[in-house]
Amino acid sequence: MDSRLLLLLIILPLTGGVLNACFGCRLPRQMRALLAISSVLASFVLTLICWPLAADGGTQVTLFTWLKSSGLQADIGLFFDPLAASMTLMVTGVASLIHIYAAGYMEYEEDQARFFALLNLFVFAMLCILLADNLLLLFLGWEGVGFCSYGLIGFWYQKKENALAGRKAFIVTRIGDLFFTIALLWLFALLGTVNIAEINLRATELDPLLITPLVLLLLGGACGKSAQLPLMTWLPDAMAGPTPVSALIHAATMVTAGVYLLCRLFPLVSLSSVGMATIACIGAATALYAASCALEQREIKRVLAYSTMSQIGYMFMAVGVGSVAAAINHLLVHAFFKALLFMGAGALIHLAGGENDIFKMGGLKQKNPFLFWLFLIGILCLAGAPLTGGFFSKDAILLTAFSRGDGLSAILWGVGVFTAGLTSFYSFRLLYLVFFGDYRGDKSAHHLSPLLIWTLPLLALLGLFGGLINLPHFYGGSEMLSHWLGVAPALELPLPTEIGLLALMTLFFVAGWLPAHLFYRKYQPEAETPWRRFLLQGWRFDALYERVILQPYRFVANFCWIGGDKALIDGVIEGIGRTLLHWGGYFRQLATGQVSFYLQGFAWGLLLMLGWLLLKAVT
Amino acid sequence: MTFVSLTELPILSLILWLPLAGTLLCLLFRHSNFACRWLALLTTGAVLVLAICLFVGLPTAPGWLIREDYAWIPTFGIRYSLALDGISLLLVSLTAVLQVAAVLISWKQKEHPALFYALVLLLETGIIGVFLATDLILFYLFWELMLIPMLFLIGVWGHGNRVYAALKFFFFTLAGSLCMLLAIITLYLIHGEQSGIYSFALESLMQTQLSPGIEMLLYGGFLLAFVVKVPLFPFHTWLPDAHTEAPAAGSVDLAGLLLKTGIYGLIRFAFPLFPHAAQQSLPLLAVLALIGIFYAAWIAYVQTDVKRVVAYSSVAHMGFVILGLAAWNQLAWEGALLLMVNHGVTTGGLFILIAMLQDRTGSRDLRALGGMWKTLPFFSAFFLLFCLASLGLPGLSNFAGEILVLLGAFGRWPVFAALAAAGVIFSAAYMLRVVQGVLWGPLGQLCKIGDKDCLHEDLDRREWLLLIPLALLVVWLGIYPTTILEPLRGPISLLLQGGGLP
Amino acid sequence: MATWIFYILGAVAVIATAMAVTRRNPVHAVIYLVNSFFALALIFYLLGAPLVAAWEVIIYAGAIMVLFLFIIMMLELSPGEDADRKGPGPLQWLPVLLIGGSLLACTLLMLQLDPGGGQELPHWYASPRDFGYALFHEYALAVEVVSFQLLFAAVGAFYVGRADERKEKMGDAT
Amino acid sequence: MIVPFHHLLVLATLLFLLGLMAVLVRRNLIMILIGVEIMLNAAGLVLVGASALWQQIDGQVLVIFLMALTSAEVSISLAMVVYLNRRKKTVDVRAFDELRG
Repeated sequence: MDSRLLLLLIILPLTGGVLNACFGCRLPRQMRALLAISSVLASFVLTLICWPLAADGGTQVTLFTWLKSSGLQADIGLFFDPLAASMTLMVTGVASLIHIYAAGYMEYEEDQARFFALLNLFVFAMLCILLADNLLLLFLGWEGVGFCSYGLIGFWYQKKENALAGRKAFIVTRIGDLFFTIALLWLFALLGTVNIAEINLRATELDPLLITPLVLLLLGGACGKSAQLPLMTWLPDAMAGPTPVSALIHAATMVTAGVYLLCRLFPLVSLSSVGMATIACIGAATALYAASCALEQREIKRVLAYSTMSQIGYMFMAVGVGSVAAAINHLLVHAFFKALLFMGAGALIHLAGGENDIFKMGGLKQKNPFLFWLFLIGILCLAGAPLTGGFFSKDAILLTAFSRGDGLSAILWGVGVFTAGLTSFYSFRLLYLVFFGDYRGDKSAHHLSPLLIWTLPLLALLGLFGGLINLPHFYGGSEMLSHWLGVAPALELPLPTEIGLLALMTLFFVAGWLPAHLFYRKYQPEAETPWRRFLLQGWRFDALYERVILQPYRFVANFCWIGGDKALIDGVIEGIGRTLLHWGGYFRQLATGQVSFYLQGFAWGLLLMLGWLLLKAVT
Repeated sequence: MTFVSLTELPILSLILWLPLAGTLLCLLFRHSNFACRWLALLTTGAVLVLAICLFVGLPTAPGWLIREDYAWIPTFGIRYSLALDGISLLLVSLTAVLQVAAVLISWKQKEHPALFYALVLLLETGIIGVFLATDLILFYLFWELMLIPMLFLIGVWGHGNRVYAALKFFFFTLAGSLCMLLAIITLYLIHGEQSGIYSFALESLMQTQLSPGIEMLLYGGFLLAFVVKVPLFPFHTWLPDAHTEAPAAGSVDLAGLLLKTGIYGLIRFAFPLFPHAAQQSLPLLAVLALIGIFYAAWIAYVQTDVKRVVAYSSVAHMGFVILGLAAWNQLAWEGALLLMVNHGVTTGGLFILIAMLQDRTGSRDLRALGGMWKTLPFFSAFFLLFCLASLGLPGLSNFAGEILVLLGAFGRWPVFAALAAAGVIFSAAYMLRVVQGVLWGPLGQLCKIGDKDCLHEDLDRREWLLLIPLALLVVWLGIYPTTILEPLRGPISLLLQGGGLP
Repeated sequence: MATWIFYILGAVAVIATAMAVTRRNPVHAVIYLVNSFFALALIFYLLGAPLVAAWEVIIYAGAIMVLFLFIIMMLELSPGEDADRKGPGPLQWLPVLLIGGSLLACTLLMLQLDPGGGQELPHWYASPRDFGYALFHEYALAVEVVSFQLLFAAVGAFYVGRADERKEKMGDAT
Repeated sequence: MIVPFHHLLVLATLLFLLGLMAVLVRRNLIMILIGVEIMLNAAGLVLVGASALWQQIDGQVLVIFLMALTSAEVSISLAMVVYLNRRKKTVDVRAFDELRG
């Protein structure tokens, strides 16, 4: 098979995006959506066709040299290996479905061309991240998704908050990118290459002392993109974007890029135990933090956003405890069911007449029972109901943590299990508030395009049975994904322990479900307590950052401008000018304008000359 | 046109004096607005064609590609010597491109159009002369020739506080360049005493043996002239004022070209002439560049005038360029020169767009603007593109240069490079603030008169013609910078190997 | 004999000039100056330059001074409204006298130091014929230049006057 | 043998200084011009004396040129005095201080 087919993978969405961007406004309405959908769908089909290329260590292909200078060689080159292949398949697949969904969702939108152009460009950039064979191209994708996310969050730009949310997302993720950039610079300085395969290969050559800071820098980059502590504040606000965007970018693909980066560079990352521990801790902390915030959110999409953050925390934890397979498995399954949930949420919002607040929904089960069942599947996956995809993938992560056996892993495991309980609780809270009881809103339902429903079942199936991808031996599976990725399979635990853990997980699932059932099956208005507000506002991190970072930043900026530029530099220079002017004032008085005064000057000059001549004559 | 036929013509003189001929013709036909306008366009267009011919026709070899050398004032050893290598070629091409843009953007010039175009063309001669001259007196002549048209462009056709800005610009650069003149003459005398041959030629003067103290002093004179023009912190305060008050063409030329002459002077004259002093000054340059990156980015963040934001962003970008030069290796230098060209295109484009914005709304105030995407989608798309390029989005032009600079600088000063990378975040902060203020949000107050939107006209044909090539250039330089890096490679390695001149 | 005449004429010239310089009334000043010029003309004659002496009388005393008189009368600068009615005070005189005195002292000192000093002026006579011959042979070009100069002066004087009239006309018109 | 050349020079210097003082001290434009005339005459005296000393005609020729130039100068400067007088209704130089800084 011609490996150059791979290049089409990224070129197709790019072409779709560029065409839509440049000529979209001249195309007929349906053409815009069709163009976008077909380019992504073609990419998906192409991934399937190219699948065999990923086997046997992968395939490398180069389009042209992008940046070449002494020692530096960055190509527009792709590297298609099992890890990239599985991610690519997921991204193109989910993206295709979401594009189709979006065609329905944005049916009446005026500025469709912009939307689809950005969406296609996003897929292009995401594929660049996944397929890049060097860190610079990966960085291109990395920033590209950041920009597309910016454009799409602020898609409805006429509301100021939306555009501000987009900007926040861009800048916060860019803070993470800074760390990534530094890591990139450092790696190049140390190894003289930016090629990912080579870096992984030669990682052992590096001074072990340097690896930990490098890994931490990479982690910083990953944290920004994947909304992990402490760079997570942008994700909830990013829900200001259209729902397909949330589903695609802020649930299934972009936010998992951080996880992917760590997996991609796992040979390097795994060399630093401190780094790995930090990754795991950040993951666990974020998982817990986000789950706690999700408990009290009022907007349906924000609940899902916090849950995404929490689930990505699990993935980080998986990478941190050393299981790439578990991380990727959870990533894939999560992508399916979270896309399902977001798209379902989008449909629900349409159904509730554009209402976001779950306390003003309710009773939507009667309005569309089919949607309820689909959403239920998503919720079950999220909550980790036994035998769903989400259960298996999450279980694998906790199992790995548990099996490591050291103190830190035990704590991580404990946090993970507790968070699973919280997850179960807020998932069912959402379900009950939205679907049960009576309709509490005052808006009438919008028309629901069939596209909005019929893209969901496929995702539901994938989510439900996603566990099969990497089913452990314990359940009679064969750990397909681990083999495909070529990583070590999970450790075998003794049977009683396995059963005990399984029981514990189920217990926590039920322990989360029961209170939700009790409190939220019948809707009661909740009193607002400071504690609730604290969680609702995400532990007030926004306010904290505002005070600790933004205000000083603005202060320094103003100080530099008014104190530095205006007062100091201009002051000094204008001061010199004024001094000269002042002294000039004295000299100016010499210019009396009187002819005789000037002539007198002449005469004195004459006298001087004569005197000088005389002096010379005398001596 | 083949290479041979190129070298047979005195093509450097042609490209240099063509704009001046345009100036004279413009003054001759000063009564016809139409004639002047087309004359200016034709002249700049012809220069562009010549530059493209050179760019395509010349090989990418190190060393001088074309030289012209005639005696001019033999008594003082002053020669009329022009020479072109990869670096000058690139900058001359950039000049040619941006001057066409400058003429097109001031197409509707109403006040004294003939004089305006004449000055713009005169400026072009000055800038091209700076990029071509290898005799120090000739260089100085063009260096000052650049100053005067710019002074009048700002002072006569500028906005509000134009006289203050023009004088500030004038005095800053003049103070610097007078120091350089002193240094040139001292160097000339020292060299003459040593060798018995009094000459202002760069090649000869490079042979001068200088004691370290004297070398540092003379280098200081050159450095001051160049860093003021660049401008490096803390000599930058003329730039925001000049940019803000200058007419569109003036801003384009200032940002796109005049700032580059400073960098060019550094690498062509200051560094090769005083290699030891240059090496000693590198840490200072790097520190100032770094301060400039942060300082300018911070200040840009609190500006409300779009032009001021872009002006301060220029200071920050030039900080990157200087940082690259201070790193003193192939990678960083290639990056610095690439960034220089990229910055010329993107910032030039931004100033053009701001001029269009001001034409339509009469304001550049971020607080009063907003929601342009609704009314001017095409304009806004271009604006967004150029802003993104300016904030260093990979795949667009500035990124390629910035990352090369950072990669190169990290090899020498890891901490500085890491800090400079942080500057990229700040650039995102202020650029997005501009985008936010201009494109997004509800329609600004200024854009409405009563209940009616006062802007309906998106880009017209002239503006499309102007923006599309620039936008293509931005994308092209972002994804295939090899076009520029190839011709730069040889000359840069020559320069780095000890101030090498061919 | 000639020596005595020279000293007398010199004294007359200096005194007349001093009177001319110090007069408040310009008319008086001009008259004193004419005196001084006559004395000078005689000295010229004494020094063997009869033609120059004649022209001194004709041009200076005759033409230029009369021109001055005309102007004084035309502008009605009678002493009554002379700008110098109070006369320059000591503040103006003092530095000028100082300069004058110093210059004089310097000159005298220099003359004292002149090695070839004390050369006597010989009796000598330049006939108008010789004079004319030199003027129109060796200095023909200079004569042309000077005549042009005179022409330009005439044009200039005319222009200054005319521009003035035009301005006045404009003033009348408005 | 008339007088020593130095005596003539002293006479010329005296005349010149008197003219100079007139120029410096007087405020009346006419008087200043008169001072200039005196100085020019002093110069002419030196020229004639020098001509006699070396028995060369050139000095006298120069005096002729001097006179011609003086008449040109006077005609223009008097025209300007008239002009200035019309402008400010005075011939006091203190009134003409437009060059004052």
